[in-house]
Amino acid sequence: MVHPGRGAKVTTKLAAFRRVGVMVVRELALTALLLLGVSLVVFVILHLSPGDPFSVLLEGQAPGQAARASVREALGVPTTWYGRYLAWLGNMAHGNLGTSIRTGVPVAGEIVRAGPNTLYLTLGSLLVTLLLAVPLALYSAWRRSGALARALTLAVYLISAVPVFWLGYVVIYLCIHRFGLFPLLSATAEPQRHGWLYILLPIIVLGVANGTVSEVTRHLREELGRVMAEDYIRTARAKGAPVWRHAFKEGFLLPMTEMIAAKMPFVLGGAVIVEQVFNWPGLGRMAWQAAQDRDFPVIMGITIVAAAFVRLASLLRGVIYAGVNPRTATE
Amino acid sequence: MTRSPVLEISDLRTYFYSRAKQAFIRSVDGVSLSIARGETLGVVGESGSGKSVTALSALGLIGGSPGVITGAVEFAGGDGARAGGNGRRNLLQDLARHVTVTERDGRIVAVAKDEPGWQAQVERSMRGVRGKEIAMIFQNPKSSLNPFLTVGQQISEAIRLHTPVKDSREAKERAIAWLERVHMDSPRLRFDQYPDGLSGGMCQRAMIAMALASEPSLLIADEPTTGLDATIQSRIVALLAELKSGLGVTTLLITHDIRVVSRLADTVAVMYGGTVMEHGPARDVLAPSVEPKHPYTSALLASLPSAQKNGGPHAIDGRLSVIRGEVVDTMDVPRGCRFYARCDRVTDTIRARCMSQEPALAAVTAGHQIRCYLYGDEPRDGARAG
Amino acid sequence: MRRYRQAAGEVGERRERSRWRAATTADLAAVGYGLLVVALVVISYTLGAVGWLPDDPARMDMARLNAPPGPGHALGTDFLGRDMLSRLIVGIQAYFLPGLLAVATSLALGATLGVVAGYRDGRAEALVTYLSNLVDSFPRLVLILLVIAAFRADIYYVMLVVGITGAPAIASLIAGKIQFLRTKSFIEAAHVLGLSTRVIVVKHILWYNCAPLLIIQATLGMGEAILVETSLSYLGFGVQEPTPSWGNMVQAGANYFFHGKFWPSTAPALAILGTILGFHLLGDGLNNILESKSAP
Amino acid sequence: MATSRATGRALARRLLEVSDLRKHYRARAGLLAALHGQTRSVPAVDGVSFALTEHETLGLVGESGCGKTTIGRIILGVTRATSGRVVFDGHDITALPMRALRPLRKQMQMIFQDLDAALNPRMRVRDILREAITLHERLDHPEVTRRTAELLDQVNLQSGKLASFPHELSGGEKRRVGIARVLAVGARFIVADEPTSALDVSIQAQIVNLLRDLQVRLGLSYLFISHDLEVVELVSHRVAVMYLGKIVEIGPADRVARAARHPYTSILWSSLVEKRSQEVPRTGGNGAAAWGVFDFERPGQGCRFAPRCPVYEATGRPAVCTDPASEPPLRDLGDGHSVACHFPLPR
Repeated sequence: MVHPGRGAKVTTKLAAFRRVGVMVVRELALTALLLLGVSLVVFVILHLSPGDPFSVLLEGQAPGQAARASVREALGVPTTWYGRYLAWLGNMAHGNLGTSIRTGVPVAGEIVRAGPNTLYLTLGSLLVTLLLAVPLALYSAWRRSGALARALTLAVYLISAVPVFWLGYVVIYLCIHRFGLFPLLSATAEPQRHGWLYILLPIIVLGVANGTVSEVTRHLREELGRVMAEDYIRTARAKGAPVWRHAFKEGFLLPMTEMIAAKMPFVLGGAVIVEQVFNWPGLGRMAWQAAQDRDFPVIMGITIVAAAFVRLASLLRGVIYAGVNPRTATE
Repeated sequence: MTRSPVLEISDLRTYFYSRAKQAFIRSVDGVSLSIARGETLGVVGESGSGKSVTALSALGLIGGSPGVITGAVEFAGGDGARAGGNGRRNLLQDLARHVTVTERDGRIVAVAKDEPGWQAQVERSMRGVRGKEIAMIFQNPKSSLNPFLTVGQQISEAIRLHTPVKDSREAKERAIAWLERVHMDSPRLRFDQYPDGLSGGMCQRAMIAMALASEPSLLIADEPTTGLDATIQSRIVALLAELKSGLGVTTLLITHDIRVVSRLADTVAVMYGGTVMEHGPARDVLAPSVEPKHPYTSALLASLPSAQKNGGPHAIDGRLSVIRGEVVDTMDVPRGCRFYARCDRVTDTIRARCMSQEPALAAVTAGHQIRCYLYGDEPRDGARAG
Repeated sequence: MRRYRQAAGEVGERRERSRWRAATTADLAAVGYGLLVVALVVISYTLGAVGWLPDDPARMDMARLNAPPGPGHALGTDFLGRDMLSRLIVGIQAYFLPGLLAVATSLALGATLGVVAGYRDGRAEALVTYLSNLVDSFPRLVLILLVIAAFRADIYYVMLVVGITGAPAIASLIAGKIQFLRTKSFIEAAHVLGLSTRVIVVKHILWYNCAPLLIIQATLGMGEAILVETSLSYLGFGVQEPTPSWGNMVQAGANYFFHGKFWPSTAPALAILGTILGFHLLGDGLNNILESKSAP
Repeated sequence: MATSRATGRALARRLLEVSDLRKHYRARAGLLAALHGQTRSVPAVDGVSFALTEHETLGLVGESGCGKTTIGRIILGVTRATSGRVVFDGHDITALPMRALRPLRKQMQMIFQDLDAALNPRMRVRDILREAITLHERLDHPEVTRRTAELLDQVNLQSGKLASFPHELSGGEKRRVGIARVLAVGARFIVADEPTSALDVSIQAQIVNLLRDLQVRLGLSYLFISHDLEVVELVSHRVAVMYLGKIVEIGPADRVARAARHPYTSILWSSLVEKRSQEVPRTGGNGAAAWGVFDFERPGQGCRFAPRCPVYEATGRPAVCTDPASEPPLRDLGDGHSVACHFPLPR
């Protein structure tokens, strides 16, 4: 009773924290559930495919029915589909994604080795996309009907329609053949003059031409426009407060987070092509090679890792939403 | 009117443009109003009468397409009053520089407006006025508060922006004092709550606290009770009445609820179809059987269910007296009187004028003006009275 | 300066202009370009299907390899001296029918899921949300590579995947539309009136309120399908040489790109760019005109 | 006039009978709460009973969240009741499956608060009406045209509006089309959920008159749900006042409005006067204090109005008011006037 106000304050703050906590736990549970679903989808695809690649995954790469049967007996491999699924899931839980058919190397190790390269590429490209889209969105939200805004909008559409592989060639030609900035080598080679530029090139190419720039711009502009028309922004203007301070969370932060989470799969998909063009030793190139060779343990592992990555971005979005927006947190 | 006006709006026009119909929506079409210091002016009207747009235009809160196109808003804030009435300035200064209006047959048919230039100009002239000198509360209090900030943060922000109090702890204490002032229960608890956790009535109290916290010279209350429950409405009205007598803050009260106006306002302006039909002391304008009165005002009062209950003049067998027809479409404003099509008091002597030319707002007694040929002779373009 | 002009004529009986007449020039231009592209694609597809071509796409003109546009070959030749224009026209075969399949799959699946999510609440809605999230978890191209590895590089399998992965977006749009009608008590009012669920869903929701939305999504979906097909052909999983596809044409021309012969790979790239741009502009232009909030 | 109407009603048939209606919404608890096994259920309607005779208007008033709209929705079968019975013209609606309700739709209809509820934004007025007219019976084209014209005449709508789309109509016109659509199927009992709240004052009066005219001409019965006390008082024969899911007072309109026996009713109607008159009786500044915070989700123990009740305060907080075992039942005071209060106000 000494400080009723302070006690009350503590409880409301605590309640807010708890609400965010509950939200985060729920997001985590949802992520786990979705990853389970992802694994099931992958399992079903492989299970249905001709040639029974799934047996190979569990039983090794012994050729011939008789040899496999003996392996099955020796290892105690389950024969029902759900038994196989669970066994496979158990393997994955232990970090065992099988071995590559082509090279015989454990897939998990390969993914760990190539993964960071793709991570740089995708995160960097997302950054480039945002660096491109955000100023454009802000400008066209501000000058919606200006001539320059219209021209920029058209330019964004144009950029989004450019085939990323062709843009890759153009950039390589310009930088390497025309201006001779550096020799054509892969990123794993020893440091080169302008080597950093070579790492930047695919990032820029994928960031510009992953096909999402126009959608990201449009979404940011529309959300900002919508929020600027909200009643509470009018209140902020009427009280002479800086509008940006009031519009930032709902008009900028949330749509940004949303776009990062929503466009992650597109950028990952684009990475497959860009890694091919630039000879970039990442997961995308691995996936391409694996599809070429029907090396399904590899492509399976990559699919699951990529999906997990997408879910991670969504999880991040969920956490930011929970932290920023008390409304969703109270639901 | 002996006291000097705090706010004087003259010949304000705010238009919008419908692309689909290629026509102007003449939301505010030549409105003149003035509010004396310490007075409460109630602006009543149905939806589409332009009452809210008038207030938003005066604060420069209307966006383009094309928005405010003519008029002046003279404002004399707190400093101006101390300096002896010389602090008056036009908030819509230089409007004519940014807007070109083309008239044909006395009617605006085209507008060219430099929107970015005008917006920049508005922001300049409103600096130090919005929130500080003129504060505003809105209808839909729940959506008018920022859902991402606590009630306390929003009130403290107003205090730190507009009063000498800059220290956050001190601002908090001030904010809590204001929450107490508007009878928010457990103000310290509410300070840290988000608007979503509060009921509509509590949100409106918070809005009022936020508006008053900067100690403005003028409070604009735009439909402060709309959308709230009956018992809550009467609480908010009681609060506004209490603040009026306690703080004596000059108030522009905008509402469609005649009951609220009759409780709170000293003077009343009745708006219809984008213009002021009648302007005068509340007791003369709103008393059901006092004449003279604009036909619209008397018909509006008679159509209220309460008029019916109290044995109003038009009550016959439980049917409400009605104003026939539809509310005038501000996209299709007639050349004559806006109310002519629904008016049941047109006489043969004035009919021709009613149809062809809009009457002027003419004084019938000191401080009471009516826009009707029944009481005045001049058409609108003649000498403007008042 | 923005100008606003009242249309001539006295007030009163002025009818509202249709959404098309009230549309901005920019939107109309976008739709116009889009329709042009669609027409070109359809005509070219038909020409390719019946074999009316300027030249035999397989005939090699060894005298003119990697030629720029000029007489004889309106759009030049590729690295084997084959006529570029004919190959571009024939290349449409690679994505046209598969793309339609993908769009049809997306629409059917998306509409069903959207109606379920918007119309029923509780468990069904949660399930649809889960399925949408699940589908959205897979990077489209990676999932396609998985399917290719598991089955074979068949364009129809691939387009089925494209169709399925396109469904969640449509589902959420339709669910949102239904939600909007719900807030207006429209669906309840229809129920109370005595309309059957089937009539409400098919006639009132899908036909009257979602038709423009579905057309727009079909347009955007076709753009996506073209993008996927060309990407796959580029990666070597689509149509194989010597049958032309825009993707494998870019790929084939790429080897000569670095020797300064830009045209063989740039021509199909520009075709891709112009076509995808057309479908995107058409979709977004239609969206601005038909689905904007100011014009209901 | 009023008395003759009342005696006439006594002979009239009972059209609708609602008994002990309950609707509990399951509060959406978080994942953690679900793990703890805490499921709260929120009563929106908590044991409501009333009856409606033919040609009668029963007004249902109360603040938002008191459950009045839920009752209307349950009667129309839009929402399912948790328990209780709704008997319409001898049919137990709560027992019927959704599909079997459809024949009854011909007789009972609803006017929704939202003006756009009845209006498909992409259909013309003509098509909207035709759909309703041909819904329950097959009619040929001239017959539909004749019926459409008749409906337009009934709701005073110009025939020129038939070609309009809903967004081209004014609020009053939208409301008229909505009413015409309800009449088109031949309804004789109408639940009117806030039919005037979205309209302007001058248009409100037109619609109120229209509803009254239709009642006389077509012999309709209304359940008139509204928060606008003055309108309800004007159009209703009887009025029921709801507070947090329960009816606290029901009786003839003038008795409820002028001689309320429940403190809540009295406060509701006096709030109208307070808002209007400048000479408010300043009751010792207890204004704000008497109106404590209240929680819709958990009504208090015993009488649910006790936490806000001035009588409870004035009589020294008697224990019976907050005794969980003695929630006041609706007691008949004669003349069809009932009140649920331990200490009804004196007459």
